[in-house]
Amino acid sequence: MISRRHVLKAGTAAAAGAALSAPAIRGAAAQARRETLLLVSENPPNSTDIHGVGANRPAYEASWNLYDRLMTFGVKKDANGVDHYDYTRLEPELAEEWILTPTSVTFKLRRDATFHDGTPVTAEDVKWSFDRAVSVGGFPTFQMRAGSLEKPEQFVVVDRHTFRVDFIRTDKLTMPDLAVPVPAIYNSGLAKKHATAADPWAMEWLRANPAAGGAFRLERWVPGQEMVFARFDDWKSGRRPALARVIWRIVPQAGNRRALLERGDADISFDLPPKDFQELAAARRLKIVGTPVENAMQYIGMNVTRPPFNDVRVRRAIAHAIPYQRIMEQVTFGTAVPLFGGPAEPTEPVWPQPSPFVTDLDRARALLAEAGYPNGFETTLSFDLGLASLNEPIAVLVAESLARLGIRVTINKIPGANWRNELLKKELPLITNTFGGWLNFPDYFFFWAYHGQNAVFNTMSYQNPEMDALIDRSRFTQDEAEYRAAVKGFIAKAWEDVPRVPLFQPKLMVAMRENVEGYRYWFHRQLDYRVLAKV
Amino acid sequence: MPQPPLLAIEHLAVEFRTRSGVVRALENVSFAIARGETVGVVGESGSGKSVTAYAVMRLLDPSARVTSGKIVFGGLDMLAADEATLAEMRGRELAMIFQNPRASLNPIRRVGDQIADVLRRHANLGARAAADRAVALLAEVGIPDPSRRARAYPFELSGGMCQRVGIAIALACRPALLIADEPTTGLDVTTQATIMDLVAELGAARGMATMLITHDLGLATERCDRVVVMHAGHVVEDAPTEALFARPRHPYTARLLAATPRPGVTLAGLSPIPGGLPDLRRDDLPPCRFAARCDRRRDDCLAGPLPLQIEGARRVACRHPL
Amino acid sequence: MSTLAHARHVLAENPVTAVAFCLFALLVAAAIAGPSLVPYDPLASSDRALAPPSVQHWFGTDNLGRDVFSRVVVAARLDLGMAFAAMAIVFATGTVAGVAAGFLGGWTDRVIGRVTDTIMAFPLFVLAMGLVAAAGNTVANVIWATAIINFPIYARVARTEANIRREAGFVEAARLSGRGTLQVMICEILPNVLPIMMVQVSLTMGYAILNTAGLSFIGLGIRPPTAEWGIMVAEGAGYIVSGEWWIAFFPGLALMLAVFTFNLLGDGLRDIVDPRRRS
Amino acid sequence: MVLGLVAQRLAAALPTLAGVVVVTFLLTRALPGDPAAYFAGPAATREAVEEIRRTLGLDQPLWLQFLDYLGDLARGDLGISITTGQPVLADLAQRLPASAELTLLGLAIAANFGVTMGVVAALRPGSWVDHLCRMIATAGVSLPTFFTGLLFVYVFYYVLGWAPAPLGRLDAFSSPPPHVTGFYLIDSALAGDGETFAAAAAQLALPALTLGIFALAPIARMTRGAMLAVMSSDFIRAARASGLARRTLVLRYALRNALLPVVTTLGMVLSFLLGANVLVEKVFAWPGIGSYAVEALIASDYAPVQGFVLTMGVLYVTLNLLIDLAYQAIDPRVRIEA
Repeated sequence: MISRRHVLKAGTAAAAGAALSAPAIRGAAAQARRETLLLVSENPPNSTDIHGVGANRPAYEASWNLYDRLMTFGVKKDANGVDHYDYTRLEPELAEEWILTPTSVTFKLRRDATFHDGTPVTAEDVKWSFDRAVSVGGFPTFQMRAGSLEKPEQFVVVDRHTFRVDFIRTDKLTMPDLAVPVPAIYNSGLAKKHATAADPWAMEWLRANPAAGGAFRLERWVPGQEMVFARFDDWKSGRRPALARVIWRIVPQAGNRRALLERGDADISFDLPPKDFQELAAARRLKIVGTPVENAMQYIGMNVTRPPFNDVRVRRAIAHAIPYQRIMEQVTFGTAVPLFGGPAEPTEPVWPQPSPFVTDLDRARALLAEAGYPNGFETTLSFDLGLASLNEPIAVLVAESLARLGIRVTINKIPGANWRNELLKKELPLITNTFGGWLNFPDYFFFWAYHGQNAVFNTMSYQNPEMDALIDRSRFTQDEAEYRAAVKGFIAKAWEDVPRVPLFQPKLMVAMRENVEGYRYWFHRQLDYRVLAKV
Repeated sequence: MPQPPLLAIEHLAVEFRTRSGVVRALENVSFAIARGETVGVVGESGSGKSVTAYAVMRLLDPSARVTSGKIVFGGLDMLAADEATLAEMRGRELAMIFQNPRASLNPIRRVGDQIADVLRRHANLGARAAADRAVALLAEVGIPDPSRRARAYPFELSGGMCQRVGIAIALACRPALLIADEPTTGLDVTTQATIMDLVAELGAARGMATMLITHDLGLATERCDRVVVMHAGHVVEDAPTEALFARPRHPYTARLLAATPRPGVTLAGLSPIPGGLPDLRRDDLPPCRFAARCDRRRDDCLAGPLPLQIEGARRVACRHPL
Repeated sequence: MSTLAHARHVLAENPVTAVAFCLFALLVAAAIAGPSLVPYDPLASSDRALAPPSVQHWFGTDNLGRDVFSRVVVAARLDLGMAFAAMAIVFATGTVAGVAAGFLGGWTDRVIGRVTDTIMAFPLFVLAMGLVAAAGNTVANVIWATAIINFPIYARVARTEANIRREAGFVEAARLSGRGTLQVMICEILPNVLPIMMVQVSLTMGYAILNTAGLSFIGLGIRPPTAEWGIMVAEGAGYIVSGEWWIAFFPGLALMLAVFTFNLLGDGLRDIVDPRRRS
Repeated sequence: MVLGLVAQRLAAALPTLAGVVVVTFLLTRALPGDPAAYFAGPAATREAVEEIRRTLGLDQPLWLQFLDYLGDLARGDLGISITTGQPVLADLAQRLPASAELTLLGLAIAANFGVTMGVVAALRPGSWVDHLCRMIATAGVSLPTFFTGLLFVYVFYYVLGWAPAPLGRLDAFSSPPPHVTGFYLIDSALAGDGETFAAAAAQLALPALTLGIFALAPIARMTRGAMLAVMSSDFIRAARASGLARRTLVLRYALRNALLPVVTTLGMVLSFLLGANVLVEKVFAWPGIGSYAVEALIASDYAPVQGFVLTMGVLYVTLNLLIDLAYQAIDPRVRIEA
């Protein structure tokens, strides 16, 4: 709990370091300044509780740094030497070790681990936290179910520091699913004190008051403006973080964020427009890191249930009418991996991979004529207003290119709240959107985006029994060869039916000052303060 | 006259540049006022009497130009004086009261304070002293319960009361000359008399000269030692009141007298003056601007500049005076 | 003195208003003839993106390689059109409501008074955003939003002007000569109030265009890829720090010129129309 | 007597506030976004959305929701903001001072420069000074606030480095002064903390200037018009005739009278500024109620939008009351006759 003493102590420390613009930075302030990281970003977190109703992606960042999980992923170096999480290796965090059997996994918890308020961490807390995750509904419950973690009965307290999870089916996603942000460990004693009859899981209270034991604790939160984290010195679940304090400031204007970085008033920022990253790479005293976002792509989706997109020839025509090269140059500015112009048939069971389509207006015109639309048709191209800086130029270029085929496109910007609503209704004929799965498996992506269960991410309402069969076989087969054949099979099906046209694989771009070390790329695309340092 | 006059206006000419042409408001205006003398300046509205007054105070509208002439007041050439000197003299050496008394006072400031403002400016009195002096002045101009009234605002006082405040402001620093521009026109007859008595009484007590500007020849003859008659920017006659009243020499003065209600004359007995003032924007204005309306006009009236005949204390600008 | 002569006189005497009239003529010409005279297709992207002003592209090109000069000129028609449409609506409704409130008084006055107060009490910008967010960002909705925001200003001015003239002599005379209240209102009051409302139009035209620009800045403006000053400034604003100043500068300049002209025009019109100034 | 006016003014304001409450409720309900879907999260199934719709009470008929809303309002409960998770009342209480401090400072700047320019222009009508003042004032209002704001940030922060980083009310490393009024300048002055005062003032400079410039034109134009009228009035000529010094004449006599219409314009300008600073807050990352309402509106989060508009309604009414009182302080005619 943030006691007044903490705040005052922190307050005075901050005040001491406040002589930012004053020429002579006093010793203590300089030292505090070096151990404090200033992060600026566009969208504020709306909760510190990953299970909270409507918790947004920035809220995942808060939860990731405030709470512990049983396990975490290892680390490897990616192509250009940047730390990258390694989803093939699971490493201890709160659990020191675990025994995996075909039917269950048993975790041995650290004996000396405590929550921020000093109470020791027990298996009872883990049980309460997992029960909560599968019971509150919405996104957390759905994410747990993705790894076949569905019922409280699966979670058993063996003794004070031993916790077992019983499997209901063999699912290779279960173990990795235990290391994602959702199964965080809550201080159940503290949480239950603030639960009520109407709110048994203390959702209300835990939104702004973390009952956590992670590497950082919450010093101050001014919603929509600032979140300040302070290092939890008694943290036992990993190496002691180098940073003493992290200040997260919300600066809506991208131009201002860039100016702050260039003038050295901010240490790190991401979600800057692609063009800025290209130019900042040349700026002195700044480091730009770009990591392709695993299992994610920007695509043009077509609603296969609505004419004219129910005709595959029209969809192929659209795929050939996209100005791929100009989008790469004028929209992504080299901050993305192209996903077009690939081989006709998929050679590797890897996702995402380039589609066989290239810009070929004549071919497109021929296909349209063949489908019975020689002089085009009228339609709308919609996208999420929240991601307008990327989607709008794409929409404008696509619309202009389709116009050459006589397809008259009205561009439709939809505010965030309404965008999700429209996706649910699945009525939009043509959209440009981005989607990425946390767990880096092709079948995980296709399960959500192409499977007949018609989840909200299957924006094209594409239902094809053959595709479903291939996806299900790949999910549950134990045989490596059968898995590889199934994956290549459903990718070929995706090219053949082309309900959605891949454009590019986005890169998570991060700009930081030269003296910031230890950045690690995570699948949840948020910042891990625990590994950062300022030299 | 043995010693020099208090105010001497010699051949004054004033023009106004307006959107629709140049108005020759005054031409060859000359007359003088001795110390303690009360002179009436009479004429129809638009005859240039107010323009003359404002010229003396150097308060003409910015679009006005004094094209020729001199105004000497107490030995100082007013036209050549710089603004600082003028500001010193206004309110101290010469002062003015106006036709619409309430409109001439600051609507959102207590009357006592407005009087005190002038005292502190000219008589460099402290705030306290100025306030007391203001109350005394209010008493002097006959305002009952002056200490309470000093805190009143103009809209709380009657027209007559406001004019008394105006007079208090004007006479605060005992000026040598008071210019009264139609001071009683806006008031009812009874208040008119009391105000004129007040001005005369205070003026005499201070040896103050007064220039009374009015369109009412009757009022002028009743209150003034001498009368100057103006018509269309010209001084047509200047004579002691009795002489003028007994035997007007200029045809316009005679017509004016005939048109002014006098004791023993009925409404029917009054004869209006035919025609109107000439349009002063014309370039071809005749030397005698009354000619068009004068029933005694002769052929030579318009020949050459208008002669000014001096007969003892009288002057008349007419080739064939009555 | 005829109004024309007086107008000429005011223009001669007041150079600023004369300049305003010339600029206004220029803007109207751009709005009418613009689209046909422009060197490039304002919607055509090209691979010469983010090129600085040069001989081929006088105002440079934007992030999609579109010619900024062509877009600024073509946008004149949309921006001025929207501003005029909004002002026309609110000029009519505001004046009629104001005159009715001022002249009839009583209940009409109270009801219209409360309506204007309610709109005034609303934060102008949030009202416009709400309207556009609720009804979608079509051009018509932006016009309606701008019109509704400016309604109180017109209604208030019309009401005071009508109120002053209610007891005026000529109104009394008209009423005594047996003319119906409605007839008096339309034939006597309205003609007198109209010139003053005209001045109001030009003064609020500026705000109409700025409103649209503001809406675009938060993403609720006109749909892309249409060329409109507000959107161009809003999008270009992101490129100032990175050095491509011309993308936002020239539409901003055009916007400023238009609002500038309308404000000066308003002052000029007031001199011509306002009887008191006619001395 | 003043109490009489306050009561009368508030009574007149009730219908307006009622109007505001109704219109806000309808407007927010007309918003296209479906908060239930928004807060069910991207991967929610249809049942999950319905479930959240039920918890938010959005499935009931409209008029029932309106009655609930009125009930809450009576209890002063403005509901919970889903975007920030805090009670709206707390959000507004925390953010209102930020907006008020910025807007009032902007208005002070506009009033000072506006009145000065108006007076200078009126004293020499038609001169180059008059035209210059008119040009500057009109130029100020001709640019959208967000553009001027971004331009200032670019020039004064990015290029020249005079202004501090546009990071909101205080730079990252100084903490807010102990809360008394919520106005950082006042609170830090009360706490005698010069350093925070300077930091807060530096942060306020650019946004307040941006707002101020935008409000300059109406004030300058109104002052010029009023001064011209007053300067040509009889009592000014009478005052000149009594030889009053030019300073007294212009400032104490003429300007005091000219301020009357200017005060009413100030009222309108302030309510206009409160709306316009939404954009300035967005540019300068200012944690005001404007940006709060905008984000809530885009997320179709009803409670904050309703709370915000109601606050503005109340602010508008109090504002008019203050203007009337100010009017009385200046003009005795109104005070004594009312």
